[in-house]
Amino acid sequence: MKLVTAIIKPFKLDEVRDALTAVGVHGLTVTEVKGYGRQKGHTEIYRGAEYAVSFLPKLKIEVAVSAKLVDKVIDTITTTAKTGQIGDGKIFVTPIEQAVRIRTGETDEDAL
Amino acid sequence: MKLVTAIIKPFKLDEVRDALTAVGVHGLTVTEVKGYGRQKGHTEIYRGAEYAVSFLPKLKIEVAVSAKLVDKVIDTITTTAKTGQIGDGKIFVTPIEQAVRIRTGETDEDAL
Amino acid sequence: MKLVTAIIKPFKLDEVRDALTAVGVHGLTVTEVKGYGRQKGHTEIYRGAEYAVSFLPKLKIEVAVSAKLVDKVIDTITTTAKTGQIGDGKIFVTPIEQAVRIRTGETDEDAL
Amino acid sequence: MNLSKFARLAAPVALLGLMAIEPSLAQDAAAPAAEAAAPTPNKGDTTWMLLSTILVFMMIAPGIGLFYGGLVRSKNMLSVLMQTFTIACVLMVLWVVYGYSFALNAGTVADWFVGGTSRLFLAGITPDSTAATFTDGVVIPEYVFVAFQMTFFALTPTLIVGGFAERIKFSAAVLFAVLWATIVYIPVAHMVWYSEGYLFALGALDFAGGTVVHINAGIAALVGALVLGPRIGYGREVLAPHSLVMTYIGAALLWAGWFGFNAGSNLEANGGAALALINTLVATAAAAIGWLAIESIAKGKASMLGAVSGAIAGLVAVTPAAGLVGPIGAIVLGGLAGVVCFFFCTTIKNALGYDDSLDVFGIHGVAGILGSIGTGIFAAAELGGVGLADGMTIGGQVYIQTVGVVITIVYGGIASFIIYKIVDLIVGLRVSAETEREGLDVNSHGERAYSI
Amino acid sequence: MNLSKFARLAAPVALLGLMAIEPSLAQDAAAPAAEAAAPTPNKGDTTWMLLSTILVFMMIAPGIGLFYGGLVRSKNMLSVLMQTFTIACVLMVLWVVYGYSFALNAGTVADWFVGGTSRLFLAGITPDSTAATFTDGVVIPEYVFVAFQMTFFALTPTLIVGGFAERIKFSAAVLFAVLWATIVYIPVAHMVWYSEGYLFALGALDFAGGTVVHINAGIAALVGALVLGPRIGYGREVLAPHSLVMTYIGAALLWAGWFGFNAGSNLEANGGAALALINTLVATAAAAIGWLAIESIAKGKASMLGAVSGAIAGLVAVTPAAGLVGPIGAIVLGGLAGVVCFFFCTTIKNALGYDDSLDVFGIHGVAGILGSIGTGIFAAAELGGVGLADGMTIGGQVYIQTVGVVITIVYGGIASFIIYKIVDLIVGLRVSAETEREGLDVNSHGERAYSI
Amino acid sequence: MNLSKFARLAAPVALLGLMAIEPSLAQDAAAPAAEAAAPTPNKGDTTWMLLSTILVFMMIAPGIGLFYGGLVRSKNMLSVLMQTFTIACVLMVLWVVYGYSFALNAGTVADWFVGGTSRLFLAGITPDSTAATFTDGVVIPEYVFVAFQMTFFALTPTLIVGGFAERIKFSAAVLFAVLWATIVYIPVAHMVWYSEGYLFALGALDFAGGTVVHINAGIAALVGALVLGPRIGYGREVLAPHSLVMTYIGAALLWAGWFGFNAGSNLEANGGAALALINTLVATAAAAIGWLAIESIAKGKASMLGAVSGAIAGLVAVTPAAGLVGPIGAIVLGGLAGVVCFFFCTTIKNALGYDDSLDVFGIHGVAGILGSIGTGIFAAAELGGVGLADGMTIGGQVYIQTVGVVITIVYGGIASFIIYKIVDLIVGLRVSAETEREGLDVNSHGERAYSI
Ligand SMILES: Nc1ncnc2c1ncn2[C@@H]1O[C@H](COP(=O)(O)OP(=O)(O)O)[C@@H](O)[C@H]1O
Ligand SMILES: Nc1ncnc2c1ncn2[C@@H]1O[C@H](COP(=O)(O)OP(=O)(O)O)[C@@H](O)[C@H]1O
Ligand SMILES: Nc1ncnc2c1ncn2[C@@H]1O[C@H](COP(=O)(O)OP(=O)(O)O)[C@@H](O)[C@H]1O
Repeated sequence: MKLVTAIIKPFKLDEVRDALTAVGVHGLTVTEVKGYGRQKGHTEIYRGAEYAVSFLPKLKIEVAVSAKLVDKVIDTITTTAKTGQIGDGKIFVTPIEQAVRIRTGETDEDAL
Repeated sequence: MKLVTAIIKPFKLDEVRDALTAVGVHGLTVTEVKGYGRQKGHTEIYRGAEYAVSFLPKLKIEVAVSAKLVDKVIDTITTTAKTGQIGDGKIFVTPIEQAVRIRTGETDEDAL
Repeated sequence: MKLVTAIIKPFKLDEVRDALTAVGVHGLTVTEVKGYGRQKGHTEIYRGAEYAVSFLPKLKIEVAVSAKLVDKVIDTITTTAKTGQIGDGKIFVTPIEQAVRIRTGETDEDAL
Repeated sequence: MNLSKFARLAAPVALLGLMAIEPSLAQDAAAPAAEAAAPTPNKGDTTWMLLSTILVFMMIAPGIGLFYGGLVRSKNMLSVLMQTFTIACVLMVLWVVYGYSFALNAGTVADWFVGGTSRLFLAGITPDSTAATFTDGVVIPEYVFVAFQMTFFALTPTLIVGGFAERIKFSAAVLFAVLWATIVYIPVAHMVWYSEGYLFALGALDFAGGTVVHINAGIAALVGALVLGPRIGYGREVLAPHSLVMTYIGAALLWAGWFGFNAGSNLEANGGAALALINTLVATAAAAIGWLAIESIAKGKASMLGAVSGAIAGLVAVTPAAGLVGPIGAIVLGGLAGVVCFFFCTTIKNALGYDDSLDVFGIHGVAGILGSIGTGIFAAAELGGVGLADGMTIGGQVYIQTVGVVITIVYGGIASFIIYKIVDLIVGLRVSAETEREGLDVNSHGERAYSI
Repeated sequence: MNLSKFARLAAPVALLGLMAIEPSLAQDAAAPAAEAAAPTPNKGDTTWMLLSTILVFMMIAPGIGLFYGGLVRSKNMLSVLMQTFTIACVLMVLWVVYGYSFALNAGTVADWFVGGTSRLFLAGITPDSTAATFTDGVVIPEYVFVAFQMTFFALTPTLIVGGFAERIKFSAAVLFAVLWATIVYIPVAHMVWYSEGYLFALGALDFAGGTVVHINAGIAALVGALVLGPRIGYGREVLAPHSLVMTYIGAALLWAGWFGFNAGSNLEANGGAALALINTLVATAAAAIGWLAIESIAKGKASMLGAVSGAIAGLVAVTPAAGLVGPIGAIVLGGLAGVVCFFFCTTIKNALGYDDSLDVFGIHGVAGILGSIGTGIFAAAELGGVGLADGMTIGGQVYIQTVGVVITIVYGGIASFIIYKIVDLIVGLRVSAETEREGLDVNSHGERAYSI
Repeated sequence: MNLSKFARLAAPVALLGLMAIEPSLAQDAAAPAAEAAAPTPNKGDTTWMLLSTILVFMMIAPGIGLFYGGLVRSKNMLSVLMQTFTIACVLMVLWVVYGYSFALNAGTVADWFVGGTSRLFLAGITPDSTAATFTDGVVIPEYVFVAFQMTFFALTPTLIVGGFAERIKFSAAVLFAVLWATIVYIPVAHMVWYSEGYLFALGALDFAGGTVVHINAGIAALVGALVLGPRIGYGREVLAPHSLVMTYIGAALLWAGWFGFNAGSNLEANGGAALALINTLVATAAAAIGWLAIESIAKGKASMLGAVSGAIAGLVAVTPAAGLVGPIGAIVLGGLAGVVCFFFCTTIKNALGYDDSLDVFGIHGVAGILGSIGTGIFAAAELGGVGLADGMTIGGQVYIQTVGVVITIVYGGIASFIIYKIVDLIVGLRVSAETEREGLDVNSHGERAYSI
């Protein structure tokens, strides 16, 4: 099993979620994060004080999937989350050694 | 060392934390996340506009533990976080290659 | 490639980010989290009701880097995030198997 | 102004004049009768009562909504705003339909207890109709009197919401409020404020509604907390206020609105209203200080929630006393209220173990009782008050005040209990455990307070 | 007060007296002319108008800012606060410069349509100048009349912001407001409220501004929504309100301020103001109940946003009627407004598919039309109102009311369309798609609403 | 109203009449003396002063609390609400105990500097006592005068909180405020507003408190910022406002309350109050526009915080001028204040490098000075004002105004410095670095503002 973690632009969430569901993903977990990267931020000014804000709002999507689904999932995310503009985000794949569904105690692929 | 990541229902946090402390876990990190899965969401209506909200509030607990503690930790979480209702959440285990305690520079199991 | 995850004190963010940029890190992702550990929390009282708050605000920094940069990154974070006070946080290193830049489709080290 | 008379007659006399109003017909508006000799309202008084009505309105919304709303968890924020807002709207309409008629007009069956049908649908009131005030020959337009009293009627049941917040069904909250306002508020208001009412006739002093509003609401909330049982997780989980900032805004606007509530109850813009205003400033300030002082000693820290809780306790305590005691008496009364309510909310309540979610009884009930009794003491001229009725001793007045308190508690307590049971039978009082966990906002109202 | 006269003359007559003001020179202040025989203001009336002005001010800020601001996404919160606040500030200054003179004073060219230059820069007004009211011989200081009417002028264009919120350029919003206030508001106000104005002369009733303020703003917002096109993601993405709590606070303060708007339009603190006050209480309450009732039936849940939306609909509907109908008429009118606006905002609007972001037309426009026509009905003495003009039938009055509505819609609609096009040429109406995605706060104003 | 007299006497004369009050005993209330010939209050005036008091109260809470609170980081939100609220409560009580007596009554030792003991504990005041106004023979109930002035006394020290916010100990803030109000506010108020006070006698004009309130608070805040030193991270870390929405609400309510502050200082509901009202509208609007215009030019964007900062600058600048200048003069004064304060807060302050956390000096101090001097100019009849004293030139008046400003700055500056040092010795001024990092809310008050 693999954990596919994608950092995407917030307004792409619904599209990505729908596309993933279509390829057989049954669940995922989303976190609001702030991203720093090549995409430039903006400046905020409060009376005299100027602050360069380089962290931008992003969403992190985590999907645990069986190894054989990984490529399809990466593909799906890449396609739907892409705007072509800088700051579209990244996908990272890490290994999962065990998985458990708390409600039933089912393990590994059955748990996803 | 392993990183045990659990997605649980928010109101279970204190119970899980206490149970983990009891089995020898000294620290953990919690993130507010939104989960999509089998558990159904709800509909919100604002004047004419109806939105199906399928993301539900969950908490993600991350615990770094020595390999030998993993099973006990999984067990403890499964037991305490379980309500038997759909949406109780998942546990994922991933490998940690190195760990450092920032304050002292201690590494690996000493760092936990 | 490795994912270096650091839990740090919130006010250290800018310092850590600047130091990482200096050693060649081009991007990172930050999440607001709550940490439980040796650092003691505080008590809140609302009229009669007393609550012991043991979760403290922390930031989680995630940096995906090529394997050869890992030690330098760990070093940099350890040095800049350290106050010497309890609660300075942890660093965990986990393996990344694949990486993709959504905008271009570039993979692995090119994607970072 | 003759002060001894003022003290003797107190608020209720204001209503005496109502019966004297000519039953001019609305249809007859173009020929406004031969009331040449009748007194006409002073425009300063009229403006003062328009303002006071608007101020009490602000206690209802956004005042009590924010004060209470900030204290619940964010998942229940809208439910509190919604319950208080809807209850008030329904009662405003009902006040016009039958509330005013039964509460503050002559009754035929048992006038010592409840009014009659003469003003149903505000029959006979025109812009020229007037209502009497404390002072002979001084009148105000009856419409503004009806509106001012309407805000009291609409506000009082919203206070009770704090007792059963975070677990009641929306329909149950509204139904309870309607029945309670009809069966409890109306007769108690009639008994206390109407010239033929039992407590008024007895000589009980209640300048702006200590018994009618605060003790009454406090006891109903306590009964509600007991009947519904505690919230899930009470005493174990963290049920911390989700936004003390909202509670602060609410408290500040309640205080601001309370100037209309207390000084407006004088019905006239004169030195008496000014006295009620200054008392509403200093009693409240002293109560906040009182709570903070005892809290610092007992807990080591002075809290913002303590400051505003103390302030509300002071406002409640000075309500029956506002135009009757002197500023120093008001400071003493307020300071006491802050200390006593702190003690009650932090110690006695915990010892008893019931879950009055937002301390309606601990603040409105307890400070209301303290204020009602204290009015009997500090209204005495020797203690800087405007003076008791001729021949009345402090002991005698305190006895009468106690009778008023006891009647309100006993009648209100029993009636509230029965009403809760009836509501439970008709629509059910409490939401399901799952709904309670997820929050009332999403489940009962289909919306969320914040999407930030 | 002679009610039949009151009904016949309605709000506009208040302005009749203005022309009678002696052109006393400001410089000549030390010798305030020989106006010994002139009536002097009653201080109760003066206080009432000072208060009413302050209340309408609170509708502008924080009222409409919070009501609208809570309904947008958090990334656009400040843009809404900023647009409403800045527009109001600019218009307050312009009211002094030329607004008052052209709107509410005698015109030389086409007095049936617009005023003249006599009061530019408030020339000739001193603290001793007075303005007439509804009642012969009763006057108020002209400065407070100018200030009261200033708040209407400043408020109205801020209402339009809801139609194009979340996508307009800041400069475009301000420029549009200035042009619209000058070209649309001023003549409509002159036609409706000024004694020689076309609609006033026709006998159209508009107690506090149903046509001038609400229909006018509603139609301008609708045109704006059509000209600018929908927000990105409209109908597909979640565009949920970011803080219904702010919307609640805003709605509550709008209601509170509306007492000044409606009852203040009586210009005098008497039974007529009290009637307008009580109507502004019960019509609003009934409208909230109306919306909630139909919403419960249609959607299964009563929402907090529904309650306050209904309340605003009720406030709008009772605006032209406030001092002219009886409380029962107000309840019926309000209840109707709640139901009709619910139906419009949830069904008709969705069917038509335009994106009037915050339902300015669906609430202000629709309830404004309903209220204007309804005033022609419920003002009749047979239906509990203060009575129509001598010899006027309900049918006749409704016809006149309809003429007023149609003229406002046609003139306002066409003029607004042209103004939008002009603004588009000069500064451009809409921000770039990227700015819209990221939010106006950071892009147009360089700041964020919340950093919690 | 005789305008030339009005201008000459300004606000201070209002207090002249106080000395004439019969020392009627509170105990003697039943027999209210033979004051038949004494003037009785007009109820319109009484209502106006009741209203004005309530409006200034709203500046204290929630006004200044939210305005300041929104500007700090969320971890310190409650500390700001708590400091302003508690300070105000303590001072309200102290005003009754000794403040009123020493500030606004005759002194025996040095009457040019401070009052005496005659009104300690409000001795001798009854609901029938009256206080004089600007106009001969026009009086208001003394209780409402005491209450109105109480709100000024309670408000002023809360303004200073902005200078040392986010780092001061709670006990230090309260102790400082009590000492400062006693040692600085009381004598300055006596000198400026009391008939025998040094600056009053000199002919200094200060309609509603430019020197007493704003310059005074501004300089105390500046000294505080210097004595306490900057916040940890100042100039390096992001110290952005946590909620500009709260700042907006606070600013809007400050503006609304300021109508009571400025127009209420007229003490009478007449054309003079109306003039002060309209000036408080247009000067503020012009100042917001001024700040936005210069900000757009200098920074490329107009910000919401800029709009409300400009508005507050305008309110401060028009405070001493409110009833003395014409609307056009007010617009000029306000516009200037917006531009000058922008320049000061963004450029000069950064150049000097001190950390006046919320720009109390940059706004209240700077605009206060500008307004005080400007009053000497625009009050002249040639410039549309109500006119200077007979024979007074603009140059002469500006000289007198400058003397008032300098005395306030020198006396207030030195006294504040000494008081900070004393407070530092007694309880310590600043919290520990760790507490400052974690936030004052949790550490000083044991609670959090938001748990959403
Ligand atoms: N090395 C990294 N490790 C973790 N997250 C990263 C890394 N680089 C970028 N990110 C995340 O990806 C987001 C987008 O990256 P950015 O460089 O701005 O654009 P792009 O993805 O188009 O190259 C960043 O905001 C950040 O959240
Ligand atoms: N494949 C997945 N990857 C990541 N998180 C998941 C996945 N499936 C479920 N989750 C998380 O677990 C939560 C519970 O899952 P759900 O399917 O609703 O119920 P259950 O755990 O009882 O099967 C989801 O809300 C989501 O946060
Ligand atoms: N075993 C663990 N797994 C995950 N996170 C941990 C673990 N132990 C500590 N943490 C995180 O590190 C933070 C700091 O840990 P703490 O024990 O308080 O101090 P220190 O890092 O100085 O030992 C915690 O608040 C928590 O977020």
